[in-house]
This record gives sequence, C-alpha cells and structure tokens, in this order.
Amino acid sequence: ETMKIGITQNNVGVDSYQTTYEKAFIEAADANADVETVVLDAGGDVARQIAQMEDLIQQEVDAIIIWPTNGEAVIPAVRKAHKAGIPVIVTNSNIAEQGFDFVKSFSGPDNITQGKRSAEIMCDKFKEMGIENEAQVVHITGQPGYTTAIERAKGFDDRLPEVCPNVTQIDKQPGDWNREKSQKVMEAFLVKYDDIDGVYSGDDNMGVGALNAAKAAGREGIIFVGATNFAVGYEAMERGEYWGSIYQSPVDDAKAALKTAVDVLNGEEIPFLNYFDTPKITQDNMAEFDKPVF
Amino acid sequence: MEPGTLSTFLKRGAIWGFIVLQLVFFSIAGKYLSLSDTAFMDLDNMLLLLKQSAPIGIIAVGMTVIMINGNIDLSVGAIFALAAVVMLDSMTWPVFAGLGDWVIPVAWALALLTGIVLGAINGLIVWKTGVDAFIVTLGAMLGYRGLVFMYNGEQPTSHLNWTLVDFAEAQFLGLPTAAWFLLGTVAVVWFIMNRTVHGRNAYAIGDNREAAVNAGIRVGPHFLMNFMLIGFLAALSAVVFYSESGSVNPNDGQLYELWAITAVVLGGTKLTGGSGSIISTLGGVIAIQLLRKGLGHIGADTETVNLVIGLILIAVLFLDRQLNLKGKQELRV
Amino acid sequence: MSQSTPALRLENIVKTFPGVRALDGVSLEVLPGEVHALMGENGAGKSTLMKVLGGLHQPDEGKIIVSEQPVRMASPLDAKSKGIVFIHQELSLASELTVAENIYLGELPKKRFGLVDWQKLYAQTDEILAKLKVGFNAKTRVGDLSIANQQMVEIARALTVDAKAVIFDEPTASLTDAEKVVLFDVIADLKDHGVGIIYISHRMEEIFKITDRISVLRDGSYRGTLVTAKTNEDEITQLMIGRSLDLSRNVNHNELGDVALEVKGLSCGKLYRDVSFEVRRGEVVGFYGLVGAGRTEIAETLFGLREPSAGKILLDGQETRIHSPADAISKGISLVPEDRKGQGLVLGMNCRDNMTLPQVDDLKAGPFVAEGAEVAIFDQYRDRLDIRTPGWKQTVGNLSGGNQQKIVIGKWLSMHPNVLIVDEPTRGIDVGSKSEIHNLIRELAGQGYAVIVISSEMPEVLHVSDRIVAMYSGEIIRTFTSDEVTEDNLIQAISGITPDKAA
Amino acid sequence: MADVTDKTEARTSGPRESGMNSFNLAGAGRLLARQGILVAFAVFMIGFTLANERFLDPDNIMGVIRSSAILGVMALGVTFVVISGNLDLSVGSMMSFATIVVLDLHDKIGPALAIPGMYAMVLCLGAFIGFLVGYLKLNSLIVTLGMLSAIHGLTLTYSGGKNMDIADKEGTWFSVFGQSDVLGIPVPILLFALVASVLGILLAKTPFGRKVYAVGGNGTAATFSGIRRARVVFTCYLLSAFCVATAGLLQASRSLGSQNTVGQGLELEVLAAVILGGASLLGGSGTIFKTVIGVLILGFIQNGLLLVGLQFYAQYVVTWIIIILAVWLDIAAKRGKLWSPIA
Ligand SMILES: Nc1ncnc2c1ncn2[C@@H]1O[C@H](COP(=O)(O)OP(=O)(O)OP(=O)(O)O)[C@@H](O)[C@H]1O
Ligand SMILES: Nc1ncnc2c1ncn2[C@@H]1O[C@H](COP(=O)(O)OP(=O)(O)OP(=O)(O)O)[C@@H](O)[C@H]1O
Ligand SMILES: [Mg+2]
Ligand SMILES: [Mg+2]
Repeated sequence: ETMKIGITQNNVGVDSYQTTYEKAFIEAADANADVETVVLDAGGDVARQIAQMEDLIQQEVDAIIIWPTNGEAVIPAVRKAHKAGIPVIVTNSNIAEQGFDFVKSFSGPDNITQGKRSAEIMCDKFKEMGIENEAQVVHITGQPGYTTAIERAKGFDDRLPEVCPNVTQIDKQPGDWNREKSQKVMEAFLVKYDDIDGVYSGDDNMGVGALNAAKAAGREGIIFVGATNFAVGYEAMERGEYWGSIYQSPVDDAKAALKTAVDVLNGEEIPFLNYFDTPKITQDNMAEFDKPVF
Repeated sequence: MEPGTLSTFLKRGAIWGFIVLQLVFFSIAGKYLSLSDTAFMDLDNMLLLLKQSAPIGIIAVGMTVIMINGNIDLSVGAIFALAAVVMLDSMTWPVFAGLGDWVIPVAWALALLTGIVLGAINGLIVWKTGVDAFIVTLGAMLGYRGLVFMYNGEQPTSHLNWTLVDFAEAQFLGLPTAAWFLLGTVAVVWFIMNRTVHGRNAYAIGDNREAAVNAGIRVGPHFLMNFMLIGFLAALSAVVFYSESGSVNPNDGQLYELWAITAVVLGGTKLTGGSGSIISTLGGVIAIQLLRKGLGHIGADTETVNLVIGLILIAVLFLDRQLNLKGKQELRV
Repeated sequence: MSQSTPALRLENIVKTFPGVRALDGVSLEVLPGEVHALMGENGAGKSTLMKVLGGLHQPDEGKIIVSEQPVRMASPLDAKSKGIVFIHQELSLASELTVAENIYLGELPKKRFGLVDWQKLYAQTDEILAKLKVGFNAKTRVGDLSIANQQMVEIARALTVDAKAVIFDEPTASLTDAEKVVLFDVIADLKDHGVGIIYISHRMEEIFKITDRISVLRDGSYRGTLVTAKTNEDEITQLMIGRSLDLSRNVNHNELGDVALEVKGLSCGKLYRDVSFEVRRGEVVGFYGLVGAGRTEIAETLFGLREPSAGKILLDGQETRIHSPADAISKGISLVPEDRKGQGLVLGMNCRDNMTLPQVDDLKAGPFVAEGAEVAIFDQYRDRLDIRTPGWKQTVGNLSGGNQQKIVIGKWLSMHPNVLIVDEPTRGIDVGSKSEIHNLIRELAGQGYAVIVISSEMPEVLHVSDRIVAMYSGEIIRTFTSDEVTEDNLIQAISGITPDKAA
Repeated sequence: MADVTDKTEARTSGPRESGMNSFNLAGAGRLLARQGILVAFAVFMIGFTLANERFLDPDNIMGVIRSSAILGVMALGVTFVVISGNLDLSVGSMMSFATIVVLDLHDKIGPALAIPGMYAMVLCLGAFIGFLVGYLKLNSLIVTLGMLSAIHGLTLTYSGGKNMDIADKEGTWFSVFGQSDVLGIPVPILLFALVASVLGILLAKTPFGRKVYAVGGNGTAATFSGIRRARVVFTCYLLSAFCVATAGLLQASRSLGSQNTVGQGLELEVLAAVILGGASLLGGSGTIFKTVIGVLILGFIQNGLLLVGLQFYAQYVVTWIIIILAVWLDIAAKRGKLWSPIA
C-alpha cells in the first residue's frame, strides 16, 4: 500500500530557494517507492492555499505537508484536515501556537535563530575590525508581511543590541526578496548616509543587490551579511566582497519534510519541532560548505 | 424581452460551454492522472468549488457593476485586506469586551463600513476631480495597502474565534456558508442592475456617457454609489473569507483585482462599459477556479499551471469571438 | 399663435470657446404653438445656442427667460425640469439598452424602492411608438436599429414630457420621406398643444412646409427674423450667406468616357442581391432608395469592407477583388461614409490630420510626414469647401456638425479617385455649401471621374445625377436616365412598385 | 509637437462647462498650465529638495534616472500600445523572460550571440501578442494578462525556476550596458534617451505614428481611411517587445544575474507612468515626451520618499496622494477648472 502525501507550498518560482525545494521534494518522493505525491503551489495566496487544503482533504490523501502562506490563517484549514483524520506536517515556517494541537510535527529552519546568528556574525566582524562602538548598520528586509521576513528581522533586531550594544541600526526598508528592489533601496541609503559600516539583508539575493549598489557607488569597506546562502552570495564571498550568511539548504528542508511525513505515517515517534541546523557561514569557514546549487 | 433574461444568457453561453468542457476533460484526465479515488465531478467537490469561488467571486460581481458603469477598480485587493484587518482587530478591542460572541456582528458591520468608506473615497475622487478611475484606484491600491501596513506593521492581524470559524465552515441546506454569500450577492446585484433605476442608469452611463448626461442623469452620484457598492462587496468578501481563516497578512488580496477583472471579462462584460452580465461573471469566476482546481487534480506543476492558465484565458476569448461572429456579412473593420 | 406671451426668450446670449466667438449677442423669442426655424450656415452657432438653452453650455453673458421668469439652466436635467426638451443633432443614445429605456432615459418610471416600473414603461412607450408609426417595438435593442430608426427613438423623447418648448436640431438629416411625414405629424400635434418648437434644418422645403417664423444666424450673430408665409428662399439665403443660389435639376451632361466601374450580379448575403450597374468616366450615378434598401452595403462592398457572396466587380474592364479599404484606395476608389462620427473622423485629432489620413503614407519628406504639404492640402479644401474653423490645429470634435462633414468630403476629394462614392454627402450641410459640394461633384465628373452618389434626398439626387438607380429591399428596381425620371416614377420605384406591377 | 498636444487636449476638455470654480490662468500662465504635469513635477522636486538637500545631489539625480531607465524603456513601448487603444500587462513578465534568457545564453553562446538571440525570442512573443490582438482582434487586457501568466510559466520552465547568474562576472564586456559610463553619463541613461528620441520621432513625425493615433482614436474611421489597423496594432506590440528586450538587457547587464521574478509587478508601474504622462487608456492620446516625464516623476517620488526616510507604508500612502494630485493638477490646468464637470 503506497502512501499518498499532498503538499501545498507557499510560492514556487518566486525565488530559487522555493523552486529548488520543490524539485528536491519531488525527487525524494520519486526515490521512495512507497510514496506518491500531489504537489500544489499556493502562489503566495492564502485563499488558494486553503482551497488546496480542502482539495487534498477531499482527495483523501494520507498526509498533508503545508508550507504556510500565513501561519495563522491556515489554522482552521489544518483543523479541518485534523478532523478528517489526516495528519498535517508543517514545513519551512511554522504555524501559530493555537494550531499546534492539529499538527503532527514541524520541520524546517529556525528563522529567529537565523536572524540572531546573522547579528552575531556582523557583530563579531565589527569587533575584529575594532569598530564595534561606532558602526552604523542598515537593514533590508524581505517581502513585508511574510513570516520568514518578519522572524529573521525580529531575530536580528533583538540580538544585535545584546551583542553589540553600541552599534546603531540607522535605517530599515523592505527589499521584497528582490535583488533589483534592494539595489534601489541601497542606492538611496548610500545617498542619504555617508557612513554605513554594515548591511544586513533578509536573504543573499537582496544582499547581492545591495552589494552591487555599493560597488557602483564606489563605496568600500562595508560588511555585508545575509541569510539563506544563495550561489550568488557564495560567489561574492569567494571574491571577498561579501562577508557572511546563514547556510540553509532547500534540499535538506524538502527531504526533512518528506521524511517527517513518512515517519508519521509509519507510526514512528517524532519530536514536535524538527529544526534542521542552519549554521553560520563566513569568508573564514566557507571552505567547509559546498557551493549552494541555487 | 426584459433585459437580463434567457436569451442574453444564451448569447453569452461560451463561458458555460467552457465550464462543461473543463468538467468533462478533468473528469476523464483525472481517471488516469489523479491519485485520488474520488471522482472530480463528485457533488462535494462541486460544492467546494462554489465555496472556493467566493472570495474572488463576490469581488468580481462588484467589478462587473463598476465596469458596466464604464469605470474600473484596482484597489479592491487592498480594500479586501483592510476590511479584514478591521474585522479581526475590532474583535479584540476592549470596548467590545462585554459583548461575548455578539462582537461578531459588530466586527462584521465595522468591516463592511470600512469597505463602504474606502469605496466612497474612490468614488468621490473620481466624481469631483474627474481623474480617470483607473488612476484613482491604481493610486488607492498603493495607498490603501499602505494603510493596511500602518495598522499593524508587517505583522499579520489575527483573531481566531472558533464560534465564527464554525459558522463559516458550516453548511446550510447542503451549501457551505461562503457559497450562500456568493449566490446571494449574485442574486441581489443582478436584481439591482436589472430591476432598479440605478442599475439601468449605470448601464446607460457606461454605454454612452454623453447621452446619459444629455438626458439629465447625474453621473457623479451613480459613480459614487457603485464605488461604495464594490467597496462593500470587497469587504463582504473579506468578512466571508476571514471569518473562516481568522488571520490576515498585510499582503493578502494582492492581484485579486486582476483575477476579478479577468473573470468579468471572460463573462463577456465589455471593458468599455455599457454591457455585461452578473450571471456570466459568475461563470467566469467558476471557470477560473475550476481550471486551478482541475490542474491541481491532475497534478500539473507550477510552470505548467502558469502556462496553461495563461493560454487557456486566450483560448476562451478566441472561442467566444468565434461563437459570436456574425459570419461573412460582418463589416471588415 | 393666439397667445402673445412667449414660451421662451433668449436675450443677448454670448458664448466663446477658445479662439471662437460662437455666439455674439443672440436674441430669440419663441411663442407657444409656434414652429420657429433657426437657420444659418454650418458653424453659425445654431447648435451652440440650443446647447445654452438646454443647459449643456453656460452662456458668458445674456439671459434665458421661460414663461416670463429669468432662469438659469444649470444642467440638462434642470432644463428638462423647466420644460425644455432637446432632440440632439448627433445621436445621443445608449445602444445596448432597449428603445423604451432610451426614450425614458434619465426618467424611468419608478415603483417603490427605486425599482423600474417596467409595465408602465412599456405601456407608455408603446403609446408613443404607435404615434410614430415605426416598425420596431419598445423592447428592441437600440443598437440593432438603423440610423434612421435611432433618430426616431430620439424624436420620441419629445413626446414623453409636458414640454413648454421642444428643440429639434436637424432631426431629418438621416430620415427618409416616410419618416419625415411622421415627424411633421408629431410636430403638428405638439403645436396644437401649445408647445413652442425650435426647428433647425438646412432643408428649405421643410422650412416652408412646417415653420411659422424663421430666425437667421450668421457667424454667431443674429441677422433677423422672417415670417415664413411672407418670405422666399432667396431672401433667406441672402440673409444667411449674403448671396443667392441656383438649385435646379442637372441638365448639362458631361462627355462620357469609358466604363470605369462595372458591377455584375453582385450579391451579399441577405443585404442585397444580383446587383448590376456600370459607371462611366465623367458620369454621376445617383442611388436612391428607402433606408435599409442596401445602398450603403453596396458601397461598403466596393470599398473592400464586405465580402460579396457572388458576382463580379470590374475596374476599367479588369475583373478585380477588393480585399480591404487600403486595397480599394490603391485601386483608386474613395468612399465618403454615411456615419461621419463613427466612420469618417477621428474626433480627437485635428482637422489637418483627419483630412490627410488616407494619404499620409504618400505625403512624405524622407521618412517623415510632410506637414507643409498637408497644410497646403488642408488650406486648399478649406477654401474650396468653405470649412469654418479657426485653423488646422482645431480638434475636429469641436467643429460644428456640417463642418465636420466637409472635412470628410475634403479628405476623400483630395485623394483624386477614379471612382468616388459618396454616401449621404450633404447630411447636415447648409444650403450654400451644399450647392458648392454639388458643383464639386459635377466638376469632378467633368474631369473624368466616375461618381456614385447615394442620397435619401430626392432633390439632391435629381440635381447631381446623370442616371439614377432606384433600389428597393436589396434589389435594383430600375435605372433612370435624367430625361426619363420624374418624382413620381422614382417614388414608385423605391417603394417596390415596378412599372409592370403598377400597370 | 504642437499637433500632438492638441490631440491630448481634445479628450479631456469636455464640451460642458459649469462657470464656477475656474482658476483661469491668463497669458503666459496658460501656456504653463497646458503642461500641468510639468508643473506638478516641479512642485514635487522642490518639495523633496526642501525635505532633504541631498535630493538634488547630481549623483542622486543621475542614480534615479539610471534606475528609472529600465522602467522607462518599457514605458516607451507601452506608450505606443496604449495610444493605439490597447493595453500591455505582459511587459513585466516578459522582461523577466528577457533577462533570464540573455543571462543563460551569455554563458552558453557568448554575449555577442546572446543579445540578438534574446531579442529574437522576445520579439516572437511580441509578435504572438500582436497577432492575437491585432489580427484576431482579441481583447488586449485578457490576452496580455494571459501572457503575463504564460510567459512566467515559460520563464520558469526555461530556467528550471532557478536564479540565473553569469559565471564569470568580472571578465565579460556584457556589463557595459548596465554599468559603464560614457562622458560621465551612465550608459542606461544614454540608451533610454536614445530609444526615447527615436521612438518620440517615430510617433510624432512619421506616417506610422500618425496611424497609431488614428487607430487608437477611432479604429473604424482608421480602417475606412485605408489604414491597416491590424498591422499597426501588431507593430505596436513588436515595438513594445523590443523595448522590453532592451529593458531586459539593461537589467541583466546591470546585475549580471537575476531571479525569475525580476520584472514582476512592473506592468502596473509602467502603466502608471504612461497614464501619469497623460495618455488616455481609451487610446488616441499621449506622447513619448510625457511618458518620460511620467517615468521620472515615479522615479523621483520613490527616491525622494526613501531619502525623507518615511516608513515604506507611509511611502505607499504618499505615493497615492501624489499620483492623484499630479494627474488632477494636469487635467485641471487643461480644462481651466479645479473641479470636474461631472454632474
Ligand atoms: N466645444 C467647442 N469648443 C470649441 N469650439 C466649439 C465648440 N462647440 C462649438 N464650437 C464652435 O462654435 C461654432 C458654432 O458651432 P455650432 O455647432 O453651434 O454650429 P451650427 O450652427 O450648429 O452648425 P451646423 O449647421 O454645422 O450644425 C463653430 O465654429 C464651432 O467650431
Ligand atoms: N428596422 C430595422 N431593424 C433592424 N435592422 C435594420 C432596420 N432597418 C435597416 N436595418 C439594417 O441596417 C443596415 C443599414 O441600413 P441603412 O439604412 O444604412 O441601409 P441603406 O440602404 O444604406 O440606407 P440609407 O443609405 O438610405 O441609410 C441594413 O443592413 C439593414 O438591413
Ligand atoms: Mg449644429
Ligand atoms: Mg445608408
């Protein structure tokens, strides 16, 4: 008897992380002879995602994996699945606590910790440079309203004053997960502020956009730190232009989600929070990591 | 024949034909390609379809009115989000603390009021400044979205009230709540457009504004009322949807304007105003929803879904034109 | 004209548009039960004056007095509520709505809660339509009607309210004789009820038939009022344009050349059947018939706008197929279409660009449009057709109706076609320019062009044509030479009474 | 240009007047009022300069124009489409496609072949849309909305959904279009100016331009005048695709790497710029010059608000108000009255 597993993803195609995730998920499912999958994409729209949950319930799949577009709005839909006796696994970014009762397990990165780690990377570098008492930082966040963007920003904003109390964050604007947009944002920052020592971006895609702006303006010596190490970010680190990031593999993310679902269906005991590790990566230790495939 | 009856219904038959075609196709293809054992045309699945059509559908009905009137409203997605924020947030306001579950109707009323007010702002600007509705609402799409973010920053606004969720998930006489709201909206707005003086005047204004003015119809108030109507319906759509989901992201409702317009045009309403049918718009909405659902059912991937939906839209338009061609006697212009 | 208090009075009305002083202190008085003609050349200001009265324009100066009370017409609605009904020169209808809804546009009968009282609406409409003796009913979609019938819908609006005064701005421009008779009955009826009527027209015979007095405008100023019974065409024309005109039947035939256009057994679905005729160089062939007889459709086929279902078209003896208007133009065919607003003009464009539109590809200086050459063409035809406009930069939409028509004619004359087809060429054109256009048509024929004139005005057809083709219901009934045609046998032919049947 | 200005006025100056609330500007003022959008532009520039003196910094001005160039080039093509009475909502999605394709081909066949290859592919898409809208006479809004989605799918299929980056970013001359300067002026600005001039002349001075206005102003009358309407519409979409391809080239060259959604949402911004410049959605009016002004206004608003340091959502609200005020001022100046004549 094969296991029928349905997945509804957030927004495939919006960036290569999510696309690579989807590919990896399908590959992993194909590799497992016991698993058949229905792969859906909500295109970032909550209503569509809820409709997809309903469709999956209606199709009587054995388990549902959800990558929530909104960690709270999907709770009633998750409850519906729960009531229908279908186990739900949340992937990548968690749903709100009120929904925990209806969920078997969460599998994914810990975005708040990621934000914190980025703050630490930045602070350590400032200390190494001896500017931890005067440095000024600008912050480019992801698409406004997205859980991942909010959590990473929160982690960074909370942690930075703890580790480097004298570093000031002088401005913060969204870059919409978009390289071009963040390049524009950075251009304006550069006009506005003569002294910028560090840039934190919600992912490397945006970080590279900001880097391009700084290069075009001929401003040097700025420390760029990002998250979700993309191939472009990795390359920029190789060139010594980009300082550090958080290593997070969509392939691991996808495999972990599928494995969790399979384990649940096999009746195995699993922890409720299944964080996979997302380590710090900087120019110093990057040799330990493979270049990201996305 | 009075306007809006059977013969016009049949004239705009292409969209219904397309729906039937889809049902047949997905049923057959589903047999081979779907993992599911249940049939695509299963009654429950069809009811679900109606329910899932509600959020865009209710807005599309309003959009039909606006477009018949010769305008367009690109701000509906933002109004949708802002009304939802007001509804969900107001349930937590201390003033209403003593109301218990009676806070629900109060929150609904506030949300609907928000929609009406936002619509009225658009309507007044269009009326008083004479700036084209496209610009006014394109601006408002940004401006209202800004208000959404102002309200609660980037955080989602949430309030899960299980009484409300249970109500929204319930079924009356076999139909889900949201489906009732959709059908009710269609019926009421159909009635307004075909049976009331306001509705008929709206058609006249969209058809030939100068003639309407010459005949002494006051164009401005009609614009205003229709913008209030679509604001109300965008809010109603939010009320229906967020009663069930309980949390709104500040980005919610983005692109709804484009999907609503697509549904309206698929239903045969002219972009230039003056003609259009509420019932056919319902057809347009269902056709789109069905397409998404069907493609999911047969397991199409993201690339294919985008590609197919785009090409199908064009194909439907093409078919519709072929069906409505008057043959060789048509003037070649 | 028994009562002496005027139904309405206009005093010293002044109205200027940027660059145009459209009305320069015009006064006018209309008595109850009087049909008062307003005449003047194209662009004299007739429509503008009526728009002031109808609340569509606010006057810069002057007073409007209705029933001895000075009033301000703030809007069309306001004017209507004060008893002024305005039947517009340009059709002002919502084509997707029904006849009934259009007649009662802006004042649909209501039940409670703002609901339309359909029963009452249709009953009232049926009553009005019965008076107008039209062949369509209250529930017909207006867009499905011919232009003439749409005009009748417009006219029907005069009968919906208790009007003090009704303004008809060139109501007969697109009507044929049968409908005109009905219209005149309607006017007589209104008159009997003491309604004051302002009647704008360029057609003398109508003026003499139905009006009591005639006021004349010239270049925006008032020229005087004549009593119809005591005046004649010459006096009016003098007042309007300052000279007299000769409007007689065409006698001087041109030398005829080869056959330029021959049509053999041409059919187009149900629109017309088995049509054959020929037009020689130097010849003017008039097409006369009732509305819907299919004349326009033949013209459209010859211009590449319709695909014929059978038959042949020969140009200079060569059989050809005409695929599109562009194709027709390249083969030397020009068409002055009957609907100037919809088919003839780009209203938002200026006069010059409209006039040179079909030849814009030929008027080039290097890769650019030769604007100087364009202005030269425009100037030439402005002078020749006496087009009243402040300059070529004026937007065509701001010209008076007649001047718009002249732009269309100029546009096609300047193409120097081999075959010129004109469909209702003088609709809305004043007498002076009309005779100028007639002369032009004759002159063109004299230069060796082949000309087809489609017209619903018998005097016009008789005046310009060498031969007259009478059509009825999509078929050619008979072709007359100008010697054999009489008004009687022409009317018989276009009513479907063939000579043998009549005999 | 004079004739073109007249055309745009015709649409907005309605035949009715109400006599009230007129702020008729006399003489020289009237001339200024005709270009209400320029006045609006000047007002915002002064406002932003007062708010932050760095706004007028030459580097900043140059920077804004450079980053507006991509949007701007697209807007030039869309101006043609809009004047011809149609819409193009597919430009954003098509720009993503162009960017991804040229980046991919760059590494496969080298930049010299990649650029014409990309143009060819994008022009094919433009031709397809032009065929549907021009020859088959399908509704342009739905066709281009459909193509927005379809081309996105195509791009995802092409790239496999992954970001596309040039392998050797330092060694390629491909970056000249987006990153280098000539005589101190960034190349994107020069290209934008070049395309704008050529298309501006094409629209205002050539028979083709005249036909575009005629087709958009009254398609039936244009046909009756022997204009091959389908061909004109088709060509407009080809021009639009050409502009999109150029924008994609600038984009790709500027960042030498891209995600699949780089152009997402630009369609509405482009349209806003075109409309802000005074083109009517009904067709038949608008000019290239005004579109350029519209593009610059949008660019400077975004930049000015960033410099002022408002929260992004406050920027949204202010942008809303500015857009409406700008257009309002523009048409109010043309009709000589503040309030609309709508009853
Ligand atoms: N909205 C407007 N803007 C500018 N000029 C106008 C406008 N309306 C009318 N005019 C000008 O005012 C003058 C009078 O026009 P009007 O339409 O009253 O003439 P008319 O006597 O009705 O002519 P016709 O017999 O051709 O209908 C014309 O020169 C016309 O160009
Ligand atoms: N009462 C009517 N209802 C519906 N269609 C009509 C009616 N009368 C005419 N038509 C159609 O409208 C079309 C155009 O008629 P139109 O009056 O232009 O014909 P025509 O012979 O060119 O007459 P004319 O040139 O005198 O106006 C024809 O195809 C005719 O069949
Ligand atoms: Mg007139
Ligand atoms: Mg005709």
